[in-house]
Amino acid sequence: MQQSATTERRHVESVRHEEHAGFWRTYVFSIDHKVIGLQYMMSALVFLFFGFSLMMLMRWQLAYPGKSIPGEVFVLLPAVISAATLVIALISKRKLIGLVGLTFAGLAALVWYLVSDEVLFPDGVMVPELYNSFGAMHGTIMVFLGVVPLAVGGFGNYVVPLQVGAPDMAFPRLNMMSYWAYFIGGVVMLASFFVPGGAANSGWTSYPPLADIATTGQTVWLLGMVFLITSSLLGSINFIVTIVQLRANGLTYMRLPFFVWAQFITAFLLLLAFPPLEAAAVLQLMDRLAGTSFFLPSGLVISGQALEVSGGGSPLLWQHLFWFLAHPEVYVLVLPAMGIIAEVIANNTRKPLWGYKSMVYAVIFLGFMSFIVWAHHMFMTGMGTVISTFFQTTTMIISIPSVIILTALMISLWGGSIRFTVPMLFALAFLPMFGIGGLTGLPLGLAPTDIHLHDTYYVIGHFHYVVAPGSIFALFAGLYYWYPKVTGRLMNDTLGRIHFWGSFFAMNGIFFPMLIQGLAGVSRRLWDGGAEYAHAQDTLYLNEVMSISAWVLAVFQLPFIFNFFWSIRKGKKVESDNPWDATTLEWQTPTPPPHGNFAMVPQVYRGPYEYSDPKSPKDYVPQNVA
Amino acid sequence: MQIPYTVAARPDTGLHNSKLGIWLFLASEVMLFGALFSSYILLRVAAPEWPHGSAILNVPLATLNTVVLIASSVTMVMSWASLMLKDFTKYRRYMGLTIVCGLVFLVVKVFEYGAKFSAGTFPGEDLFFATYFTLTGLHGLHVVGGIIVNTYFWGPGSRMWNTEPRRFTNRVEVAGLYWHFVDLVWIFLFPTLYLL
Amino acid sequence: MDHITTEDVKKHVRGYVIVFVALMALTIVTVAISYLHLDVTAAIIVALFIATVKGSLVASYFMHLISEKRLVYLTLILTVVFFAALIGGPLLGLHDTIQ
Amino acid sequence: MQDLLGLPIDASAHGPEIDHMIAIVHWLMAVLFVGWGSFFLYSVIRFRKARQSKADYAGVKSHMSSYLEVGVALFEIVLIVGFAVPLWAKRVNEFPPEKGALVVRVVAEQFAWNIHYPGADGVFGPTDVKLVSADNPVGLDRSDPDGKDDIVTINQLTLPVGKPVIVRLTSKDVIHSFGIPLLRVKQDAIPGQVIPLWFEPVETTENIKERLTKRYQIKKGEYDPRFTAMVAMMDYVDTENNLIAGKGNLLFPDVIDMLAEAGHNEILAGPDTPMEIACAQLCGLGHYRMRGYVAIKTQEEFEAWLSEEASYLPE
Ligand code: HEA
Ligand code: HEA
Ligand code: CUA
Ligand SMILES: [Cu+2]
Repeated sequence: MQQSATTERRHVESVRHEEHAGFWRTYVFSIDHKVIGLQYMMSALVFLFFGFSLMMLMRWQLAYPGKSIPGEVFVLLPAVISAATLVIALISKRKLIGLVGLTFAGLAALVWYLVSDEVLFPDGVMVPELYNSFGAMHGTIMVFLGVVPLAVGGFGNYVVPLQVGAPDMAFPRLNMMSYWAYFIGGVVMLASFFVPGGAANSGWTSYPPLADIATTGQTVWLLGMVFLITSSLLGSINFIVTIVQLRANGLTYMRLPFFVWAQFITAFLLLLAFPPLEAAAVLQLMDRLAGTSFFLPSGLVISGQALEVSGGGSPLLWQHLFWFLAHPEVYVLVLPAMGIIAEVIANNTRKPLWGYKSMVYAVIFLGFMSFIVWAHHMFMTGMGTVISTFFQTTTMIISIPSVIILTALMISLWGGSIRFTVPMLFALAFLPMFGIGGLTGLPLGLAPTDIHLHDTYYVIGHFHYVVAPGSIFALFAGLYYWYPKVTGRLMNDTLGRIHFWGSFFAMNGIFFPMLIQGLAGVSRRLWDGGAEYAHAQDTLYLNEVMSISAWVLAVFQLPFIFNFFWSIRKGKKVESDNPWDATTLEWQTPTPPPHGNFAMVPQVYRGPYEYSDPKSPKDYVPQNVA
Repeated sequence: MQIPYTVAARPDTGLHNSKLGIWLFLASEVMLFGALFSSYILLRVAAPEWPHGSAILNVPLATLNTVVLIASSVTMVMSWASLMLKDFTKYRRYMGLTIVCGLVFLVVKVFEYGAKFSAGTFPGEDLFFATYFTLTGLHGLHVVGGIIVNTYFWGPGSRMWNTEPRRFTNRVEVAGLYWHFVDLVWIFLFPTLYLL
Repeated sequence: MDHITTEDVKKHVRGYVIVFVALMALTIVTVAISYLHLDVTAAIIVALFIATVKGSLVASYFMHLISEKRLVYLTLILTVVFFAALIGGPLLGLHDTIQ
Repeated sequence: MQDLLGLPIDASAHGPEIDHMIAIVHWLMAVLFVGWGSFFLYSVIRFRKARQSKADYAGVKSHMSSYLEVGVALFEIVLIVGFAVPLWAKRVNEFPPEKGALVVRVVAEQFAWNIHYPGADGVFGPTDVKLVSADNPVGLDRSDPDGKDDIVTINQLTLPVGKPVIVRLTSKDVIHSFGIPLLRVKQDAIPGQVIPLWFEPVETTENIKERLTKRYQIKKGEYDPRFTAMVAMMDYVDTENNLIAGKGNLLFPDVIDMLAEAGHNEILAGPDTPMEIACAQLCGLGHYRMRGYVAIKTQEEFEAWLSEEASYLPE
């Protein structure tokens, strides 16, 4: 490897600099991919929790429409977490845990602020505007501030450079900027709760004309999105360059861990699908601020008053631009998850992934196809036969690579020697759960059946199965799996099992009834959960079932959160740098990996999952062992 | 270990990191402006009537701007070529010219906008002006960004020439790719907005 | 740009001047044609054709796309395909609605 | 399968085709899920570490899975070519002739459905945004001869049974979605666009009400919230034979209490308005209550209703 003496010198300086850098440089404005990864991870977890809190409040209204909310109970949860983390922080003397504790205190305060507001909760009952705004923010936060930053910004950042044998991301400063753009985007989104009229309330899809004429929160939402999009763009460029350029010697494309492949394709989706949404956001901002009417047709009458705009615009234009991003975005939510699952399954079955190559081709194909199925979200907008046939066909085609990947993962179990570790439990549960979510996508993808199911709870059930017991489970698997790499300690096993089983049943308790309600025809985004509709009556009792399951789910997150912080200092120490006996490169570094990761460029000799090779005495051969 | 291929090209791809990076960035920019073009086409096709740009916009000024921007592209690429020929003085001159051209472009734009505003025409006027202001405005922001980058490489950033000439040349090349792209976008904006 | 010699660069520079002249000429041609007031379709075709030629010149020579690496081509081809989808989809949607 | 899925009653001619297709897709899903699920469970149990201490490097060698994937693909092709495309084409291309059909305009607004009938002359009067006002929600020009006899109702869609209906759907403000679950109809109402849709109701709402009538246990002081949308489906009297709740009476909490007191621990109740227009697209704070009522009547009843409405028209 050629490198000029000057860069060498600069590098040495920067490493030395880093060592003396102190709190701010090391933890806040770090350019080390691992620190940035952790920053992403912590922020995303807090946002996930917040998105969940909004939903817990909403679920009260859905289960008991019009009944006064016991605000104290809902504040209790973040308050308890805050107190516990603060105690842990004091015991273990970790400033950062303290910071998280304070954040949770802030969340508790925010929840308290909201539920005790007489305008938002007159007599303790959530007003419909607030319900809509919570719904929109739940969707936005979960997708753009929770799952994607955790999966891509967090795990991607931490693990990808290690797995490709790179010292860092290709552009460390860009990486830092990407995190801070995300952070600002998140703060802007949170701030929108405090503007007049509250946060955005036109759904995470922000369809105009509704979003064009909505309260100020929508403008703030759009600004927040511009930051988040910028962050994703910077991140995706970084990932692609890192994977293409910084792969270790001998690490050919077909030797990349599947996780890296998943991140690679994800990065392309982010790179090419996000800009159209950015364009759409600019156009909607213009509509809202500069009085244009890109999305406003002529002759609108809003509450009996003719709208004073030039008109001529097209509401469907927004939908095209939005779904051009948002369909690929849903694969952004799930591809990294599949990547994590692949790692965990290979490691815990102690055998190579079955059909690795076909999985790689499938994921490439999936990524490509995901750009041309977007209008399956728009079947009910008045499509003719040609366009609907096109999009139905592509939608059915795209389900095939998913089936291939899932099938390969499942067949990988056959012949294995399965260790039921906590990450493996989550990974195993992922398979049938994603199966339900994916399969329920099929009737939605066929236009005639979508007539009955579109915009009902069936859709909500469909995608929550893929994102919650799907992606979120995969993310939990990843957290338990890579935790010892980051901290040098294992998370407590018993608490992990409690977390798993509780979450597994609670998740199904929330999301399966949604499918039943959806088939009965109950619309989504209803403030009263459909209480007034005759066709909803027979399935109304399920609202309470779902809500209680959601709160139970929340309670079962407590062992996880406690475990997560407690184990940083008190968890069982790992005996080696490679506690799971894994093959991929991230485990062949010291724990935690130092700045620069590897002492020298690793040489890779084999594929990613050489477990139980009969030619080898041990049951695994790391990629860098000759 | 330190980050490889920041200066030299990776043998199997033939690219150094920032070269690949900038092309990826430009790909995303293609999708950004592509989406806006797509919106423009859709709105125009659906509109019952659409004004003829040349009738309401100032074509001579825009032509001047086209010439200025194309010239700036040439000076930009010349500044890179000068670095390749190890002629730093020439580089400064060409880069300076590029910046000046960029500024001229903006000044002309300001006059154009000013004339429209003082005539009481704002983006809310109709869809034509909405697209006109949005597209040229966003393009203008890209020009501003380019000028900032170029100015940095003309001024403080050019110190790198003394320590790491190859790396600096690469940086200028990358900045140039961006600048040419901005020029390229204008080449399409000019006829679509002003002439059709 | 690893294996570029001084000679190559000098050759490039000559190329740039030629391209510059060509771009100027094409600019004048488009503007001139627009004063002819062709009918709309013809005008659009001509104008976009010239713009495409100009754009290709900039991309090929100033951005050295003509001698770029495979990876860059692949990325750009991918982008162009999706760009086409982005234009095609909504247009198809516009024309194929229930009447 | 249809019953298993809990699809609502189906009152349109094309509905069974959609239901049938939903059922077929769910069969496919069930087969895949159960098939793969069994494989999954078996593998997890059979290959647990306790039982299988050493993993098999090669794993499965057969090509079963490829055949299976091809099988899924073929099934999907059948779904598209055999069902989805023809069904959709029938919905959007094969409109019945307007002559034999009832044509209505539906204009959605925040948060109501304005239904516009052409009236006796069968021609819609012209409408204009400028004429929109509180008592002229669709902006109908009553001074035009075509508009004189037009009937406009709010949230009340009355239709004859057994006759195709063509709805010309639009919106005044934001996007709504005209969904009638019991007719298997859904179409977004998009401002600036008029989108037609059609269906043929095959059952009267009275009939449906009877079919949905069920026995419910009641107890004093315990109110099932479902009763808010229900009516008694026969006459109930107390011990002295005084009527407490006649057929069609709404079941308020005090009515339930009185019934329970009178010794009825079981009542027959059915939905008051079994068929509704449910707005399916988020359209603002009142989205949840943007509910319209559909009444499907016999041809005679329908005509009687029309002439009654016509009698209210301003002269
Ligand atoms: C991670 C996210 C994710 C994923 C992966 C998917 C995957 C799919 N989605 Fe989904 N979808 C969403 C997230 C996702 N979706 C969201 C968020 C929305 C709603 C947005 C909104 O309106 O707010 C949505 C909405 C949505 C719609 C619009 C519905 C409507 O509004 O009317 C449609 C329609 O075609 C659709 C289809 C599909 C299809 C065909 C797949 C396919 O890719 C699925 C392929 C997978 C399979 C076919 C499973 C294969 C597995 C097995 C066979 C194994 C079984 C295993 C065991 C038993 C162990 N989705
Ligand atoms: C990634 C996306 C995602 C995820 C994960 C979720 C997760 C959940 N969602 Fe969400 N949801 C959406 C995306 C998502 N949702 C979207 C896009 C919509 C549509 C919005 C719209 O209509 O516009 C929606 C709508 C939606 C609705 C319908 C509202 C309506 O239509 O009116 C409901 C109703 O119950 C719901 C419920 C839930 C529940 C109970 C969860 C639970 O699964 C939540 C589980 C969460 C956790 C388990 C959190 C774990 C995190 C921690 C425990 C933190 C730990 C912290 C530290 C260690 C620091 N969601
Ligand atoms: Cu109208 Cu929802
Ligand atoms: Cu989709």
